[in-house]
Amino acid sequence: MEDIEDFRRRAQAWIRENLVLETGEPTGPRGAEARQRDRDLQRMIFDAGFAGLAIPTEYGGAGLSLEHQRVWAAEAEGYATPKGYMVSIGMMLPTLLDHGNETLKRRHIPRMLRGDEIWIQLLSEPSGGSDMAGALTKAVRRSDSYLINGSKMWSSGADTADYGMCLARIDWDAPKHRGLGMFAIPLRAKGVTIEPIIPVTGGPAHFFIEYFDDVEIPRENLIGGEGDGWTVAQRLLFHERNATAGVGYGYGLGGGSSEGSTSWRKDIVRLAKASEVAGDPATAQLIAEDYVNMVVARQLGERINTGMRMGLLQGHWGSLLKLGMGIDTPFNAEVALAVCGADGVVWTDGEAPGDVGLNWLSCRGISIAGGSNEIQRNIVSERLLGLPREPGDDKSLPFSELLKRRR
Amino acid sequence: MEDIEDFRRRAQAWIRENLVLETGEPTGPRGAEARQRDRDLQRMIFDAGFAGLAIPTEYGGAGLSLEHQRVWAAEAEGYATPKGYMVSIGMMLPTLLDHGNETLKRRHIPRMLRGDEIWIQLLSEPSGGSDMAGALTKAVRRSDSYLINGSKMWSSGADTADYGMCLARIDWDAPKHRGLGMFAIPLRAKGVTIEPIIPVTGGPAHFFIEYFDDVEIPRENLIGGEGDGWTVAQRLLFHERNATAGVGYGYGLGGGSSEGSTSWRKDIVRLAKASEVAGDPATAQLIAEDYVNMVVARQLGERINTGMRMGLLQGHWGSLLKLGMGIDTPFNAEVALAVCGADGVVWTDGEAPGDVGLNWLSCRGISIAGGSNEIQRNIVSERLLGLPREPGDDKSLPFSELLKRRR
Amino acid sequence: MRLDLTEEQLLLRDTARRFMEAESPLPRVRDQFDSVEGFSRAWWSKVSEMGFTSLMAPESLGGTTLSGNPARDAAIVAEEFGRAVAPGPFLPTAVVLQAIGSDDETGSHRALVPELISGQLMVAWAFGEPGSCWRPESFRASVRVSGDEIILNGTKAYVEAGAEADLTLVTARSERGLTQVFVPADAPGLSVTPGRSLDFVRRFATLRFEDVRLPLSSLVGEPDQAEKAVTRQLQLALLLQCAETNGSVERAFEMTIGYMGERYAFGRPIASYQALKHRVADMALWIHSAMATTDSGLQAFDARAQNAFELATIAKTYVATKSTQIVSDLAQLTGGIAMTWDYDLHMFQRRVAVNRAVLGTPEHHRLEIYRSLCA
Amino acid sequence: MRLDLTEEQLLLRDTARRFMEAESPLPRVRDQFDSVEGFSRAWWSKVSEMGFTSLMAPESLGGTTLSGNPARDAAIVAEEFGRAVAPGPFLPTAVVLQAIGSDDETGSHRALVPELISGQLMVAWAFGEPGSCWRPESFRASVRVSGDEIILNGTKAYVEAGAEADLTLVTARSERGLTQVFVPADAPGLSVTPGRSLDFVRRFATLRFEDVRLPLSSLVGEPDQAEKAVTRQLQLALLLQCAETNGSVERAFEMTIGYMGERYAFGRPIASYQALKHRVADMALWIHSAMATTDSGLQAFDARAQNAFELATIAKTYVATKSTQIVSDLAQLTGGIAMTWDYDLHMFQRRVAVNRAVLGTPEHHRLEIYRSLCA
Repeated sequence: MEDIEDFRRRAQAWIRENLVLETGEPTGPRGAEARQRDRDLQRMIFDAGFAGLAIPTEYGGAGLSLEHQRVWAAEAEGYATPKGYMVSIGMMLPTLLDHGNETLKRRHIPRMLRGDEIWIQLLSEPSGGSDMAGALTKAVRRSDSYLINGSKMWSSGADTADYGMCLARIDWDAPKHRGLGMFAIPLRAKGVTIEPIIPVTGGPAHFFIEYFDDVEIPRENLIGGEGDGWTVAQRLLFHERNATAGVGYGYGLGGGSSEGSTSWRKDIVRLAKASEVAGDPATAQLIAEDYVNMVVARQLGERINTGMRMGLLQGHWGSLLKLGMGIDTPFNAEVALAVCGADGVVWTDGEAPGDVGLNWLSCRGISIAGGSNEIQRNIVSERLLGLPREPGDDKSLPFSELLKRRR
Repeated sequence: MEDIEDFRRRAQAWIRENLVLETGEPTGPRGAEARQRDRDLQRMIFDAGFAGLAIPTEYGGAGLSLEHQRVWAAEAEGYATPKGYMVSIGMMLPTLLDHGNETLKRRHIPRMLRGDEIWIQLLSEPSGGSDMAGALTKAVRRSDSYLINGSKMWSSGADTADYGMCLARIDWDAPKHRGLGMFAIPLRAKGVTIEPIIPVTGGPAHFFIEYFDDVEIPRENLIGGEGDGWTVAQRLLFHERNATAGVGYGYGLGGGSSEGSTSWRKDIVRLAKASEVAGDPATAQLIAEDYVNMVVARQLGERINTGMRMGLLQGHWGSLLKLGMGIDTPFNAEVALAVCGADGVVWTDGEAPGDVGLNWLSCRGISIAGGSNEIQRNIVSERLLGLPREPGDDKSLPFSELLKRRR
Repeated sequence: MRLDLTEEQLLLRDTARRFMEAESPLPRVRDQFDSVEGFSRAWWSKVSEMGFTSLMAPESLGGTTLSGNPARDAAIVAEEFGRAVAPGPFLPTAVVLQAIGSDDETGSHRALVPELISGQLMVAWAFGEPGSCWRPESFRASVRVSGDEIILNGTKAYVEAGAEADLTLVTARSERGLTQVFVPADAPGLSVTPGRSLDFVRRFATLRFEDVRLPLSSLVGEPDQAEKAVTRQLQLALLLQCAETNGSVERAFEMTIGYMGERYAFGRPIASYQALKHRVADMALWIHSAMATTDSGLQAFDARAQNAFELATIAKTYVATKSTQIVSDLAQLTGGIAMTWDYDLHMFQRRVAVNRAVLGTPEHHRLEIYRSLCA
Repeated sequence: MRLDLTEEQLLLRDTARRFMEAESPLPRVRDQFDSVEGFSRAWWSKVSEMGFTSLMAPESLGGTTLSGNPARDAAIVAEEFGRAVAPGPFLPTAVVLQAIGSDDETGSHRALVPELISGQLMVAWAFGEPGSCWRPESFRASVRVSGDEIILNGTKAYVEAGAEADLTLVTARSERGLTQVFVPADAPGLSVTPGRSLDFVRRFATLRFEDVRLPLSSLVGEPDQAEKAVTRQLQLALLLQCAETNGSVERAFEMTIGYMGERYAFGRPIASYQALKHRVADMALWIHSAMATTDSGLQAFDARAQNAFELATIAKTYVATKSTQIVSDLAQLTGGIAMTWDYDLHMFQRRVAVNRAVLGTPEHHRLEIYRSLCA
């Protein structure tokens, strides 16, 4: 495998030659133009051999390691890199790599790496957000295909994605976690309807709801075995938490303590200085606490990255980081409310609406989506610390029995 | 019944004539002298007909109402009144009134009211603090007596008390909550050993542990029926929460947001002013928040008192107040740590040790004793708000089966 | 919610609640998100017809005396405005009625009371200044008497319904103290910049006064002598705002508790999970405490108790702090659906966040409380 | 705890842990509660024999270089002192070694190093002043050079082992800056008032200097030029204190988790209750964060990074805030037994509370951080 310092020099040289410096584009949902720019950039990176650094060469990757990916990200910092692939390349691709059959992997992974195909996850449903294993979407096996019926919710980027990994129930008499399969569903297939979910800010949709009405997909699109859906889903959630927290395969793809949140924090200081509230010492402690939290979160990220890279930490450490984000973000939004006072929630007609208020309204997004704080706390206490699970029979009863308990 | 304003005038006159103004005695465990003073005072109040205002006359009370008790407390504010009867008269007496047999009631309630006999509770055990229904203390019925074996813990005032209400298991094959009886145990009886529990501060003992070794008590000392122990205990806990929170029969007997805590809060302001830390605005928000919490807690107490007096609130509202105390007290102790800085935890040899640090060490007393914050949160969510209980079988299985689950 | 309501007060509460349910259900509030004013004159007439605007006016001028404690009566209605997140300048109307019906001993504007009560005349109360400034000592808007004219200069911000009002009661500094004047919407030199807020239907304006000349009859009370009246008005405004917030929080809480009972996860209703139940229990404590402190503040206000101002700022501090925390965590308890436009929870969150900041953040009030504790 | 420890560092940690378990088990710490000094010279000799005191000394003077990052190495030992709530002036010794071995470019006190390392010479580091004053700009203790003498006046407070030390490094203001001097225990004009703390075995003294006259050779570094050295010493002190706190918290946490697994309530171990588990999960987050920020601060210190001072104060702020909250809630999770003298949890709570306050509360440091953010 290429020496890490050799790689660093090669990456550095290519980056300086081919990438341009970041201009500080605003965060939030991005238009068609930005997506096309992303696609061009990703193709360029792929063609130069820098996409999928830790992915085996037989699937179009560079066959190097996560350490190479970390070095790439460090060298590319400050340069404009594609932002739209954290889900597809950071979460879905490694899941497919772990559990997909060879046909699927050889066909799709190179396309994903090149940015030609974007994958998303289809796990949550309207009837249950956190309890994904309670999926009600049905998959019925036919001779050489499956027929999918049901709906999925909270999928981000469904409007522009090509494929979704969809958790659906095959066997209703098996226990909840054992009757599921994971399916690759082409989102432009007949019978798929995608609708936006308007967020609480009233702004453009980040999330979507998908309806599946007799969607027929080939048998080879089953990822893992027929009863393995939950195993695959757990792996997907693992990669998701890691990517969100900026560790593992998602490293450098835009998760973690992103620049967006850093500049937001700086804004609080700026706002405090500008407003008379800052003349007051009333919010000094809050501002400092928020700043300290931000720095420490980054330090924790580095620590956990180091630990995972060195193999000293294994398992669900992404949950710890995700939990931290889910606690810090609402706190930060509340501090901004305090710092900005009335100017945070009242604004002049025609001006842009106050970011501070809208940000507070939507601050729970990060503490709910991708596994809520509560789910992360369950994982941390049970899987990292080994505390006993609560008693319950929802893992052993036939799912059809469990369903009867709901009115 | 005597008109409330007539009573007020009568009480006022007697108080002015007979009581002296409070001198601001320190809180904490009190010596023999203070106890004797209490006993003399209580006797005087009893003899004047002002003890047990809401207790029926046949048991030595005044046969008036809780409203009269409230008026008495209001009029007696600022005067030195007995401080050592909150448990005996505020909690144990009403429990005996609710569930005791006539023999017990007629014999003991007048003595309790006169201060001649002090009762305490014997519920918790070394093996389980909050889970009182899991009592392992045994009561074996003989022809006309019971034989008690086991131990109880966390009983306050056991060193100076005369009787304890002791929860003990009679039937080991009944479900946990149904095999219990409540017994009046004379604490000077043969076979009773009482040992102090040194508190975390290293100071004098507030709490005790009692060992019962073949203690024989007459059958009439059973309070309620043989399977009613838990019912009686719940009633006792109800009266305890109320008394601690300063509502119900305990009103005016020294619970609630006592002067002790008020003057403590004032100390924070004084300390802040005196130290250079207060010159800093660093702790201004904390001090104000603590002060606001203190005022609001008192306002909530008034509200709930009003509601209970008017019959608009029924049931477990004392838990809300107890929970508030259990949250505010540790916060107050932490604020004091912040305000006093190093002077709160470091002191000169020979000087009195820093109150601030010791107070912080023991601040969880109020949030653990008398039903921990967690127990109060269970009660508030389940009994006040009607949220569903967690699933569990510890209410239905024979207790002997449950015991086997512990290693 | 007060606990010891009289029969009449209970009737008022039920009437107000039914009125809001019938006339201002949440979908109708949503409909007005895009409107400029957030409410219509027709709506305000309906509110007025119900007698809600008359609670702070003396009986002799057509007001309604319910319990003899006007602020407590008005707070009952404010709470229902909060439960419904309903639009309309209830708070400024009540405060201005307090100003001209009770505080102003000269009584020179009492003739306005019937028009105000009937909803024909719409008023605003201009107090705060740009930069979230709520301390009268720091106000920059100034007024001076020059012959038989009053000249007003400066800027007032965060003025509720300031762009819709016919008449605005303005507090400004004068040579030897504070002075209050009425400024009509068409006064030359007054420029009004309409504004919006996070709330669906509550609009705030910025008012700029450039040598606005007014007749002496515009004075409310004596010049330089308004401090006491302004303090009373601020107390009332804070307490009605607290009552409104309490209403919003209470309804959001009920809505969430209901949802938690119906929503299943991992085989049982999420309301049965201990970690969530314990947070809900804390919220119950805070909600009842918020109601208690608001009620105590109102009682002290009606009784003109010596510590009335302190109690009003304590109520604001407590209510604003806890309400924001509660409604934010209610979204967390609810989960994803609370992050969507179509779910109503954010309507309450928006009202709560605006009320948190307007008339001073809890951080601001804590600093004031600290200063007075150390004084 | 650092994650990426070298083989040598791992060995150091294990050695230190075993040493503490054998030589300073909790009952032995309890035994010293009533002693005046909190520890014996014999104990300090044992610690020194283990080489723990030599980690901050240059190799050329008999010090031990383990990883080339002396602060990180010393922090490993500090953490074990925290886990054992062991006595002894580890922090002042390390800081003074840093001062004379590294900061002082004149090198005039290097001869003390062997005595210090061997434990024969016991030192203190006098920094803070009465009234919890930790800002050198506000120090009142003053020193001036007069001919061939130095004259020292003022008071230093919260001096760890200040009554036991043979020699104390004192920071004082001088005409054009800060100056550091060594003061021997028997210097005329020095009066030492011994003191205690909430901790079982950590003693602090107040030192008063009244025209204490010292030879010029007592100077550590150049007069007026000590600011940079003092800043480095403060950083090291803050970071070793954080490491120690982390050790205490970690052990208290382990102890509580263990207890929660064994303690049954309502038919199951209390460790299985969701409301408790969720709080434990938050604690795990904070504990790992505390270790991460301490580690980052140490790394920056050893590398003399430009933001090293900021990172040290961030670590102190975070560690002191969370540690206090954690150990207080650990008592809550444990229940009644944690309120008793005989249960060990409060030994850790005491060390944590003392470390929270000494060298500045988190509130103090937040204010400093805020000021520098706004600068």
